[in-house]
Amino acid sequence: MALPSSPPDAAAPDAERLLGLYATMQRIRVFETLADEAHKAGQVAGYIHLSIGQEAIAAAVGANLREDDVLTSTHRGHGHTIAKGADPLAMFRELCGRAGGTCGGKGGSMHIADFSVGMLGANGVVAAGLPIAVGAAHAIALKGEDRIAVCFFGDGATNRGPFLEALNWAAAFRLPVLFVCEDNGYGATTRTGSVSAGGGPGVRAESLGIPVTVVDGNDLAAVDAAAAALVRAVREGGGPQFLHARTYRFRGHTSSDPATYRDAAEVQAQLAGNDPIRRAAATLAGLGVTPDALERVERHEREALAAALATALDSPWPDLGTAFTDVQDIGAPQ
Amino acid sequence: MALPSSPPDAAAPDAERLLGLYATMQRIRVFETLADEAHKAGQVAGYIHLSIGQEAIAAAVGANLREDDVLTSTHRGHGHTIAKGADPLAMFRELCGRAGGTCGGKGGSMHIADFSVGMLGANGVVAAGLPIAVGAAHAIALKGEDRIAVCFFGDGATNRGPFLEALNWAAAFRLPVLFVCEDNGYGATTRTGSVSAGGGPGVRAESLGIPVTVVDGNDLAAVDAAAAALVRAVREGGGPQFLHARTYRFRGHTSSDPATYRDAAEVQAQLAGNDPIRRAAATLAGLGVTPDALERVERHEREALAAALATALDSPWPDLGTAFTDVQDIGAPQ
Amino acid sequence: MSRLTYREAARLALAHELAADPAVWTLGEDIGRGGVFGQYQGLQAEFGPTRVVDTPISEAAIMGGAVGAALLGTRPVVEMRFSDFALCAVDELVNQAAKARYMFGGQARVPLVVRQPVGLWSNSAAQHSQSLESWYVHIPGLVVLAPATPADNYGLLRAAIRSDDPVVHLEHKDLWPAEGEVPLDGDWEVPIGVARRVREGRDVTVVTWSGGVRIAEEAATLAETQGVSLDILDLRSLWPWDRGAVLDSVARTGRLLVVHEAVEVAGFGAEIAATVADALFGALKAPVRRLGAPRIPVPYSPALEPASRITAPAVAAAAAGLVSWRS
Amino acid sequence: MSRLTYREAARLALAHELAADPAVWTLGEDIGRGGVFGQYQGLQAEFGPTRVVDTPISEAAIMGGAVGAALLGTRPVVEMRFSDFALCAVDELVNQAAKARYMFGGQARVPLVVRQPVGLWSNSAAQHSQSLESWYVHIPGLVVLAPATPADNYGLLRAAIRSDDPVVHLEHKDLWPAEGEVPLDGDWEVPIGVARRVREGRDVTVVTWSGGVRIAEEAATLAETQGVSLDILDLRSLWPWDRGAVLDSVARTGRLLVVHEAVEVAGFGAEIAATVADALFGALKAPVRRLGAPRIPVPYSPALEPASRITAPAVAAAAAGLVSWRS
Ligand SMILES: Cc1ncc(C[n+]2csc(CCOP(=O)(O)OP(=O)(O)O)c2C)c(N)n1
Ligand SMILES: Cc1ncc(C[n+]2csc(CCOP(=O)(O)OP(=O)(O)O)c2C)c(N)n1
Ligand SMILES: [Mg+2]
Ligand SMILES: [Mg+2]
Repeated sequence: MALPSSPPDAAAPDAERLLGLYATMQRIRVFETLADEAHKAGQVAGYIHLSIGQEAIAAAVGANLREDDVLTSTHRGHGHTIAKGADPLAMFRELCGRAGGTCGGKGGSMHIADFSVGMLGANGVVAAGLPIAVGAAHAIALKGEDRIAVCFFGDGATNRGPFLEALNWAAAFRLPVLFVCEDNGYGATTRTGSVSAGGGPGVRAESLGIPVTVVDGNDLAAVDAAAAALVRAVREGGGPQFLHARTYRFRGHTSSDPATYRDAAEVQAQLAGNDPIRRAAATLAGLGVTPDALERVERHEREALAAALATALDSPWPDLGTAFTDVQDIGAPQ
Repeated sequence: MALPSSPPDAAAPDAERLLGLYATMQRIRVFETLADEAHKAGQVAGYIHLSIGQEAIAAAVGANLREDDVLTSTHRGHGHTIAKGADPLAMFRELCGRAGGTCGGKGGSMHIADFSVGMLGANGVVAAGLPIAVGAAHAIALKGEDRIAVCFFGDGATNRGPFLEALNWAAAFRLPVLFVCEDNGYGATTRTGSVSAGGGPGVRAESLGIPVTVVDGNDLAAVDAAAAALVRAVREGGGPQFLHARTYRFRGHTSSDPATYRDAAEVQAQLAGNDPIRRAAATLAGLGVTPDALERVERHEREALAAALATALDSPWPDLGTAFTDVQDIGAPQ
Repeated sequence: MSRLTYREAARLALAHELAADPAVWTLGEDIGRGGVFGQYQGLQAEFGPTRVVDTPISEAAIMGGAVGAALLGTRPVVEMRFSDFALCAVDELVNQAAKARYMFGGQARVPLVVRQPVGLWSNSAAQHSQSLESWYVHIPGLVVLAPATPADNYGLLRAAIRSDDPVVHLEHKDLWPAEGEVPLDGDWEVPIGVARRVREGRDVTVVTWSGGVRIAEEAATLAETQGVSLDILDLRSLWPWDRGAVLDSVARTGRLLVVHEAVEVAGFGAEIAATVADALFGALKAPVRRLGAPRIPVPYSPALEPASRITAPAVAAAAAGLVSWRS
Repeated sequence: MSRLTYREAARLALAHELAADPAVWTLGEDIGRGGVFGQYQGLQAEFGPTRVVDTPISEAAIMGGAVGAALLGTRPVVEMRFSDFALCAVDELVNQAAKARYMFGGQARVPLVVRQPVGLWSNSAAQHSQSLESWYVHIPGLVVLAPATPADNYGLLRAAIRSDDPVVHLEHKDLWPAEGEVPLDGDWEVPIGVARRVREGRDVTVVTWSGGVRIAEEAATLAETQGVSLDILDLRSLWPWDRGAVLDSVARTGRLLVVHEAVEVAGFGAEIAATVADALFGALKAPVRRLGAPRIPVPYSPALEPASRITAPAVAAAAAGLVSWRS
């Protein structure tokens, strides 16, 4: 993860910086598009949850973190993992269940993790990452480090009890944790608003004593600026912060979900006008970046990732014996 | 539970009504004082949690409920049970583990319940009563009844996840449930404020879309007026309401806890100036009730409850065979 | 008789109980859209959103709320989506649902059913594959069911909904598309606590349930070729379990193999093995054996997941080992 | 050697690890005031409120937070107050703590200890009396300990804190005041997975742990008067458990009785019974028997609670029954 030389400014975005984030978004989009195809082709097993349409949040938050900062993620974790700096080849290997996968093929998409870059794991249980991130922040505080923990979660997760317990804990102990709510309006097939009361994630966070920033999560420069300010505030010891980022998921809940429960017009409008990549491209064009330059970025990611996937699919399967390792030291299975 | 003929009014309290509530408070205080002595004498086993100092809330909320309304309680549930109209003799039998106890001696103080008056149970698990009350309200709504559910819980319980899940649920489904937070400032030996962030129980409830009323929980007439208004609102179908009642527990967390963790001056000040019974007595005196009349009420409760405890202690033990009944119909133990 | 899938059988069982008893309702995440596996398809359209209730992602409130609703005489059927997520509602199930009737001295019952899809399916890895039946069997107050066929899922789910006890109903995710004949007439249900004889055999009794049944059937075919004949019992109901049927069979064969997909260590197979080895001590021709998963979390990779699977060849080999057993 | 209570031994074990390793810290409700049973007395004064942390009543965050803190290399010791309240944090323990190392392919470890006081104590009824060790033994990734003596509580708690695996440490509430000799020298710890021979005997092996040990000892005295000699093993460690020691003893006595306070059905006794009956098939003089609680929630009344208790006379009678066993 390259650190920005100067803090971003939403009002006057820096073209070079933004182009870097744009590349991260493309990397996520291309990675997931390929993963989706590979899943449909039976090369990736299990469930996969795509964050296509939500890439700006991961890219911008990730760009404001140091490598030694840590994050916890959700079932929809590819973007966070890429943005934190994980190697896409190791990620593809993980999705394909191959040796050399980030988790040796034991986790798959839903449990992808790369501790070498501080990515502490996707999670198959909604909201489970919240207390884990807070605990990580507690450890950071105990050790007196200046790292921070970031916790990504969805709007649906704000209806689970651990949301309250984790946020209260973080605020009560003034821990260095940034909560990032990726609010795509849905929890699986259910419109979150139809089963949620009150003023939404931000209001809940505020009631637990955590300052809230609301941002258009598909506006790359805006998320970047907000994340920069919040990461700085958290790192300076001001306690937890909460970023409520509105976004939209362009695909189904899982890669096998046609998402017919969503209004076609709603989806169309989002696809047409709210693609974070196209919006960022427009911003970059306004800053003088040529279509060619953008095209080069995209092509680079396409080529690199297609090669990575091919390598992953060429990689050996893990040895069956590894199924029995890393369970525990004492009382391990034979 | 006799229903009030006219709704109470805090500004102009009705002496007769208040005297009735005063009697309930005395019944609770005397019941618990005797229970405490019996516990210390080894006649009551297990743990007991006394609500001495908090009686006004139970008495006033209970007086605004119909017999077919239901409530869930906490580990500190004697007052709620009495105020809902349970028979103190059956309660003493329960505490003493005797036949004829409300739960046949299987529950004890921490699981006291009297379904015949809609008291759905104390609970040994903090915050566990919240979803249960909400589920009861959900059943009431499904059946189209005009009963309501009331849910008592402490300030400490607002840090557990089920608080969020239950309140969100109640508001999302607009259920007929009144939440009553008995805020005595402590969860066991810990000052709740020291481990809680944000603006407190009411602010949390509001963030979940539930209207909040704050009341001095040791002001009998004030709680009565607030409860009357909220019970009416809930019964009329307006969805959940939240009563945040500030109070103080005069005793330790359990009957065996000397509560030395509290500042002596704080306790003294509360005992001296904030006894809900003495405050109600003063109000009643102002309304022209004679010391004699108050004294008669107290004496009546003392005599009746002393007799009830004596009868309970004279009651037979349950048959050992009952330990094996009421587990389940299918696959019951031999 | 109709030929139905396990999924459709479960759907109809619930539909029939919803139609028969206004106190029955069902709640869970996304069930209005049919549920994760389509087992609720069309029910919301048929019975309305107040009886087929889409909930927030709030497992504790779903389960705890069902307890309160059951205490008030309704009969909630709770969907947990994956049995793994029921771990977010254990206090509500174990400390509340299972104990309320007893703690309150029989003043109330808790007639709820909690549906927990279990088992290995589609490489879903460690947090979406668990089978924890032995946990629930250990908890007083709970009935535990684990149907393996469409007929049993239909008949047991109906029985569960009609029961006044809290029931943990474990449906195997790999079985949703499995087909079979289901008697849909009238009030037919499967009695809780009665095992089903899947296959008659001479040499080794195999006791299993849920996803284990198909594997045992396959194993029987393999074993047959080696001259070993398996007597297969599908327990269907884990608490209560059909001790009589198991003992009868083992008394005849003299050999018992218990097969389950759950982790073998402290799995429910241990209870059956311990019970039978005790009751038939001296009458057995070989030790009672168990075959379950190794004590590892379920790995994701298609290359690794087999490590967590019990297989027909392994069952057949274990059975053959019992037949040729010499101390 | 010092004469200490089980409580004081545990307190000192934690104090010694807090002193020895700055990565160790402890968290739970009210532990700053000494904890519910005084087992944390004075630790906050000694090590400060950032290493002996009073938490909100948030079991899920306590456990889930400990997972995150452990992933970052600290060694949290988590207090659950009563094992029953750990049911509010099962996802965090079972889906997260136990599986993280495996799911993430060994990238990280989860060196946490979760202390869960178990067992019948002071008529605390159905929600404050459970012993659910068999649940945790069933979960891959977890180590499970259940000390019965001050020395073992000291030595196992130290070993648990030093272990890189998540450990469920079950302390029996009735044992807090029990006294015994404890070697406090240096780094002494009790090796995990090794049983303790409590008493040598000829006729019947009794395998037990936690609160069962005292009962077994009493039973041995009773049995002696009837000419039956008990060989008592205290497992101490339930996962891993000392199969070798158990098989050695049973090979000698030819008889095994497993005794535990938890519900017998699907209790951990079933695992031991099934294992031994299999491994020593043909070498046993009598069936392997188990003695545990009936499948009922724990009732409150002093007149009823005995129904849930295993007793020395019952153990002695069961042992005598094995000696006189004829098919
Ligand atoms: C505790 C739990 N309940 C339910 C699920 C099933 N589930 C997986 S993702 C999901 C929706 C989550 O919605 P949200 O938090 O908004 O995240 P999004 O999928 O929109 O990114 C659900 C219900 C789960 N994994 N864990
Ligand atoms: C889930 C759970 N955690 C912890 C406890 C132990 N405990 C019993 S009462 C109590 C304090 C509760 O505080 P509060 O909710 O304010 O109620 P109060 O005792 O003040 O009436 C605690 C921590 C419990 N019973 N259940
Ligand atoms: Mg969402
Ligand atoms: Mg309190």
